[in-house]
Amino acid sequence: MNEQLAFTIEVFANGLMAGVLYALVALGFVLIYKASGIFNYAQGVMALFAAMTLVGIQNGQVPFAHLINAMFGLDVHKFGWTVHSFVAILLTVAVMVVLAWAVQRFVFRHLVGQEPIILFMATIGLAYFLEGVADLMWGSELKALDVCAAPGACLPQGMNMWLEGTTYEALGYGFFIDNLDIVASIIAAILVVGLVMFAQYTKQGRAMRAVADDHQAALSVGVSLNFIWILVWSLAGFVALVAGIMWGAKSGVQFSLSLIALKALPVLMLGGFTSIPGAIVGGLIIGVGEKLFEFLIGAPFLGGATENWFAYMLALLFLVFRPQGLFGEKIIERV
Amino acid sequence: MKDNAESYVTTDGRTIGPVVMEMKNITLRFGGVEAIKDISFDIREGEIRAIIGPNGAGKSSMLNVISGFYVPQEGEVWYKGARRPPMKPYEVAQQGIARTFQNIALFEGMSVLDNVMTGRLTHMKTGMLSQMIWRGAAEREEVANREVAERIIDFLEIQAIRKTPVARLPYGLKKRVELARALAAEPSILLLDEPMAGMNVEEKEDMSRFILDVNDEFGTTIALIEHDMGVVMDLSDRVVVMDYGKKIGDGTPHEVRNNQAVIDAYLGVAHDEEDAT
Amino acid sequence: DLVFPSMSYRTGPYAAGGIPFADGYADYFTMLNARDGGIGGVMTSVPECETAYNTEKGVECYESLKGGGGLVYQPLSTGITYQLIPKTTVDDIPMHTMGYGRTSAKNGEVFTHTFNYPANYWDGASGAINYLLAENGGDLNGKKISLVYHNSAYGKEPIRTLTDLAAKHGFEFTEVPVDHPGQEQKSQWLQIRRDKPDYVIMYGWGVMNQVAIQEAVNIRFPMENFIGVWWSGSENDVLAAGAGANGYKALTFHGVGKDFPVFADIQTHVVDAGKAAGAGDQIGTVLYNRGLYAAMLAAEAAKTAQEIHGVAQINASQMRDGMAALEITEEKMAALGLPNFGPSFKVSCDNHGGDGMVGVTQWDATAKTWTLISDFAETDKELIDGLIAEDSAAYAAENNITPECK
Amino acid sequence: MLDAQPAQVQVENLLEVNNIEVIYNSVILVLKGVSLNVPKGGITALLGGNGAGKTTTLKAISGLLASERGEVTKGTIKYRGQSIAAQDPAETVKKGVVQVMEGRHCFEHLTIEENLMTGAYTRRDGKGAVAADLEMVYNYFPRLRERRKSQAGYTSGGEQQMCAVGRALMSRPETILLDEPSMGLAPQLVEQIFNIVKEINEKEGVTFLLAEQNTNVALRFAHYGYILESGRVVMDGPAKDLRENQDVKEFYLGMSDEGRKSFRDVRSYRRRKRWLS
Amino acid sequence: MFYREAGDFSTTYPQDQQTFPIKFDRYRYYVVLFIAIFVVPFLLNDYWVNSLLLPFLIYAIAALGLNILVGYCGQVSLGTGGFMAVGAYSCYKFMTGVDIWWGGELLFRLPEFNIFFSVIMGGVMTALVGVLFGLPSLRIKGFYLAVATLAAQFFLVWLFNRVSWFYNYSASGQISAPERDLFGILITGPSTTPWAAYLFCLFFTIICALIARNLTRGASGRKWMAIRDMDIAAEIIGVNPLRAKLTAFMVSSFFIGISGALFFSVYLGAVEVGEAFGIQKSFLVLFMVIIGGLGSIFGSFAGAAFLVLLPVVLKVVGVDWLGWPTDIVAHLQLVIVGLLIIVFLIAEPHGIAQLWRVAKEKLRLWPFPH
Ligand SMILES: Nc1ncnc2c1ncn2[C@@H]1O[C@H](COP(=O)(O)OP(=O)(O)OP(=O)(O)O)[C@@H](O)[C@H]1O
Ligand SMILES: Nc1ncnc2c1ncn2[C@@H]1O[C@H](COP(=O)(O)OP(=O)(O)OP(=O)(O)O)[C@@H](O)[C@H]1O
Ligand SMILES: [Mg+2]
Ligand SMILES: [Mg+2]
Repeated sequence: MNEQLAFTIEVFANGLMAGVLYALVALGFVLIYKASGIFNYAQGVMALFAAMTLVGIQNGQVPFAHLINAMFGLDVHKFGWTVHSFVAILLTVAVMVVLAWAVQRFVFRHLVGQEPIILFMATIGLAYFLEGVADLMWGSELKALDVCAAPGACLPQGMNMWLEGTTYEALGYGFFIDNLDIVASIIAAILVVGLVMFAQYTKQGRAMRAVADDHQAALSVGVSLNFIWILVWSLAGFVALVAGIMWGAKSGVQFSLSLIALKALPVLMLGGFTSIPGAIVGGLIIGVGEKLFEFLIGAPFLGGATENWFAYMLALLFLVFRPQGLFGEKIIERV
Repeated sequence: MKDNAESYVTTDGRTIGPVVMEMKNITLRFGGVEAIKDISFDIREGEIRAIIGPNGAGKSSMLNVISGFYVPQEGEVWYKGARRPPMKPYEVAQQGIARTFQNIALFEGMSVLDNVMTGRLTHMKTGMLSQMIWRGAAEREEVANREVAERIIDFLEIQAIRKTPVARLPYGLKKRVELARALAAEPSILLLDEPMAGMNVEEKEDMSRFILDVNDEFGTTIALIEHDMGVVMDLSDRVVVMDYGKKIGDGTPHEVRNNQAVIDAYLGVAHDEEDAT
Repeated sequence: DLVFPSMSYRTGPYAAGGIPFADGYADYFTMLNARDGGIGGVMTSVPECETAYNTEKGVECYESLKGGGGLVYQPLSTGITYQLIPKTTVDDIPMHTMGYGRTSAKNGEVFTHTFNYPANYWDGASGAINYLLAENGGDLNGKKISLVYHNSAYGKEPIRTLTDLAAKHGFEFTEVPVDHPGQEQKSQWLQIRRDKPDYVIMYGWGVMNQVAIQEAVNIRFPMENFIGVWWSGSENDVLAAGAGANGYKALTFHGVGKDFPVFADIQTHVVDAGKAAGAGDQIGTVLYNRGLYAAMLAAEAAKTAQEIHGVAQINASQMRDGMAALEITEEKMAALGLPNFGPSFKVSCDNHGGDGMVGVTQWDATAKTWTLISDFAETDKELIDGLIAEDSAAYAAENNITPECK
Repeated sequence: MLDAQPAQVQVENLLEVNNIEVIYNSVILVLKGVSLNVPKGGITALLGGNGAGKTTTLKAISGLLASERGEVTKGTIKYRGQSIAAQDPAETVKKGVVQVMEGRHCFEHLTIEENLMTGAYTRRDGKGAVAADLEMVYNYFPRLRERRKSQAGYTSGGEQQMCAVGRALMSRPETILLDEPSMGLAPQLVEQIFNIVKEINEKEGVTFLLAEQNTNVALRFAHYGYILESGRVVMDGPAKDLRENQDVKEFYLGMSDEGRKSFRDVRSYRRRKRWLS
Repeated sequence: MFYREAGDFSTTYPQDQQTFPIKFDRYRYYVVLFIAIFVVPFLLNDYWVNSLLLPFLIYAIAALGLNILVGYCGQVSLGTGGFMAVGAYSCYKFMTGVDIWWGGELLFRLPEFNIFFSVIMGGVMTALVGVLFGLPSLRIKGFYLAVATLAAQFFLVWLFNRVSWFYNYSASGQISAPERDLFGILITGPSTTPWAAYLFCLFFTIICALIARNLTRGASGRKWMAIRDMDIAAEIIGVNPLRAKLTAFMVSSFFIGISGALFFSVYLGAVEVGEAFGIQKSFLVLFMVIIGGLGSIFGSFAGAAFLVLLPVVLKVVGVDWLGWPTDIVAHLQLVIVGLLIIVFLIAEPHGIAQLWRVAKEKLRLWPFPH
């Protein structure tokens, strides 16, 4: 097989995989935007918070240990037990639901009917708050994240040997795909199918879209904003946890995890803020686009590190032709 | 009907000029929906031209065509004797066509005064640099235009709410502010889309008076969409009736009222007793 | 009091690196106070200011700490260093940028108040190449070496040195930049997988390190051929990659592990006394040791200054003299309970960078420890000094400085 | 014609609003002590000029005020004897009170049918019943059936109004608060909407509280009326009495002794007569 | 009672149109100006200037600029950091003499500009770049546009990092401001006196505020606001949307460029693009604008003050007074800032400026509530 072609295909395939990982983050944004017109700046921090909570619970860390020690002169750090991954995930989901409730109860309930930019700002406040709380709760040092069904049966990472072997035998070039990416793709597919079903075929899904259009009118027909918001923020919290696990497994859990949100924004823009399948398709396009560009043009001719801006430029280009993104709801312009 | 180019005098002594705007065979489609089907009609200078018809007939769409917001698939708009080339809405506005909107389209974040002043924007020409400096040209222009705006505010009796943010106003007053904004442009043609919806009789009377006065004093040509038949019949010189995108009647209020097609499609029978004077 | 301000970053994107350093720095002085009653009879204090690795906050910290009479600043960020170079000069306060900052500050005639002993970025680059030379019997001809670097001023530092070294030793050198924060490095590592370099050198920081090592494991790049600079060589960077990271190497200019007498003192005087900084769980980690090492150098410089000026309560200006005359010898380190903890070196008024000795450490993933696998060795002085002279001359010209030994 | 209903003397009051005061933005006092009763199974009209406070009153009842940064600072609102002031609007809907908001407020991005279906959000009586009601709404408003697949944002003003009313009907409420249902509707539709109101009221016993500017029609269909001016109730009584009242006739029905005047003949802006303040 | 406007009547339109139609406000404004110009410079020390005043003044300019774009024209932008970088690098190039190369040969080199004009040129170049990146705004709206402006942010930062011409080929990729003076008084460089740096920035801040005020109270401002509130209606009543948006981008970028230039040359003295002008900067300035109050000149100042002062105040209280560990204070600081933002928004979604206005309305009525 032609080498250059093989490399290009490999880059392409890995771009797809990276795209899936971006899409995982983008999904959380979409959910909340779709259900309330809120652009949730805190999505990245939620992923961080979820991942930190998961690790903290797994390791039996005492929440707020540092603060407690400083205030009461104690010296507590750990409970001295470890929690099975599965249980820890369930507990973390519970924490995220509580968080969703709190967000609704203390923030958005008081901001019904405000303009989108104000709601956006509130999520920024939330992001600050959560980041601070996460650090106070679990400490800001780096934590390794392992999710294991049983000892030894953890999230797989590293090159998929089977794939490499087979492609090598068949094509003369062993392709590289990361096992973690494969798992992420499967999870993402399940998530997307589930969420699409939810949004399209349930009455809550329809109510969600109604809320996004007009808070007041939704209230007037008896849609409980409170309920919808708790529901959606919980879902977004769950998605954040999944994204946090996938990304955290790679890089460890620490502050930078919250910056993955920046990788999700072009995806969001390209797929459309309101479309769940859009997040996936957008992710794939962005993933492939930026990787191929870096591989074919960026690294050889522009000195590399072009991915960040190229993803945005690519999305911008699409938007000029479709201002609502590929699958976004058409922006209604009428007088 | 009189000849297009000719002026004539109405029974109550107003002079109606020649045709200023003519819609020729307009067809407008949105995907599968044909909102306007091959409609032609004209508007004469100085007249009050009403457009009526059931809901969804295409009246608002017609106004949107006139103001350049919708581009019809077929047909031509003639303005002041010449075919109007394709234009952006703001260019249409700069030609002296102002309008109000069915779903109030005020600038909610601004005060009433500022809203009215936006109506003057087509008349304000100083450059950015002198605006930055303010003293001098920009200030002079601002004051001159402010005077016009204040006149309109006086005229429409909204002095008291001059500095109120429009978002806080009740529906009826918003309509009035919208009219003020349109008037501030000192347009030669004024398009009104249901200016009296959501008003009670007394307020409608006021509004009618304003419309008539504008028409009288400034000779402004008015195209009016309204569902209150009393108002339409009393104010307008000629009426176009639309139904499902088609024109089903055109003529004086009296002619239209007695047109069977119009009665069937729009007026209904029940209405006659109430409207009978 | 002798004030040694600590500009730490326990929050933000690089918190994981900032915490142990700040702990080590503080603990050493706490120990000095408890064990020796301070330095030369004067107690020390370490006011801390959080910079979050952010330049503006760094400036705020500097200004606010300045009022407290700080003797020497450790800005711990290249960005802040650049801010403070002119400011500290005007304020007559010395600054120590150990293994980071502006490399050409080694030239003390131009950068009178900035010190970057014992080693700098260019020493790092050269040290890595020297190590590889040694591994390859002195010949790198025809080898391919890639540099994976943080696409910022810091990451770009070694490029010039490596380009020159490539010309000198005949290896092929390619650059692979990674944009901040470096969470996603698929393209870069696919590129490396395709190019198949013999060695990869990394100048990374923060999350970029973890991800790079993980990706290197993923593409099965042999860890023995992967060398990070000292900012890419802490436990944080390798732990996330688990067993795969075994054998990864990193440069260093100080000792690793807890196998030094001084740690016993720290245990008794600091930890057991309940005075440990932070959570107290970082002792013996690479970055903790670096903080401790910085503190030790600062304390020694203060001692030197006390000797020179004959006063116990020195001021910042005197501290500068102490730093400019600092000499670290084997005996001194042994006496301090840190035998062979770092290279011995000597600072002078025209050489603020010491002797630029660099060692190599290797990660053992099962024992979860770093071990020093080479001695602190010389770097290519000739080449580096040329570059330093060039760069500092440019700075002097730009800022109307007449190089002289103050 | 309608007020001829047998004397509803001993009817139960479903909704009791007692002396409420409403303040917006914690500075603007809008309602200054409004009290009204809505009897079960009746049609009660709330009349008054622009800015009188009709919308505010309705929103106070349905709980939507909070989202406008308004607040009921005094008085009580009771539904079936239970206080519903400051309650979550969704709760109020569950209790059976639904508001149709002024200015339509359709869900732009949802199709007409989806809009109607969200109306049934709180219902628990099964798909079949909802489908039947959907059919009923379509029968009332055939125009909606034609446009069922259009996004509401792209329908005409009147179509949106029908959609809003239809949506409220879909929730099978016990009480409907209608804010200006006739606004922007063609004359026969106005009549039709009120006929629907009457029909539902009679057949299903649904209670109505409607704010209307179209006093004429409203008083024809309502049983009881309240007249609001600048935040106070200035007059109330059975609809028949109100219709006979001289002042109401003059100011709200536009009739003087000689009957209805032409809008063209109103020569001056009339100063409104105020009962109070 | 405390705050009165009774007895204040405007008899002419210019009077009614002026910045502070109420006498009380006007006097207060004069007093503030007087103190800022004639009193503060005498009370300054390094700490106050470098930690509080300079950042406040410079961020205020950036916030003014962004407020014109977001608050007045409704175009949400997250490219502020990138635009500030353009200002900074232009300023640097003009300070050190722009060199034009062609085919490896130096074509010519502009003379070094005086610091004042270098800063202005920073604004001008940024205005040009701003217009360029404003072009998509004609089609892209709302949050889509916000995200799209991130393209500018990332691209510009990458560009300044990548092309060494911008940093005069320095080894480190940093730019550092050489010493420059104005009328013999040092403005940049480490030996600058605090008051000189302060007054230099203050001058730009005042001028920018005046320009912003003049533009927003006149025709341009109304065009912008019309576009913001309802762009379609604005177009139909005669506002050319492209022009209005582009002028907003232009003016806004001009201010942001000035602020970037000052940020680099006077405040920090040396910057590295990714660190100083990264995405956080974009967000920070946007926060200032929203917290201060969209569409309010005063709000820009209030927002800048809030976000510059608050962390310092919290730090001083936490670390210096209460003696807590720095990291706990830093984390608490995040929590508190986050909480305050939320509490502010709930109390008054339209920012500090609106809070102030409502407070005044209440004061006016005091002691009678209605
Ligand atoms: N932008 C659009 N896209 C799709 N359909 C449209 C659009 N604008 C109008 N329509 C459709 O065209 C038809 C005519 O609409 P229009 O708004 O002109 O009606 P109208 O006569 O003003 O009615 P009303 O009295 O209810 O305001 C309606 O069926 C409407 O749904
Ligand atoms: N959100 C708000 N903020 C401040 N004031 C408001 C607000 N909403 C309404 N108002 C004020 O409350 C008063 C009553 O308004 P309301 O909308 O209840 O009148 P209305 O009787 O429904 O009038 P219309 O018939 O025109 O709809 C008006 O003076 C209006 O200015
Ligand atoms: Mg219409
Ligand atoms: Mg109303």
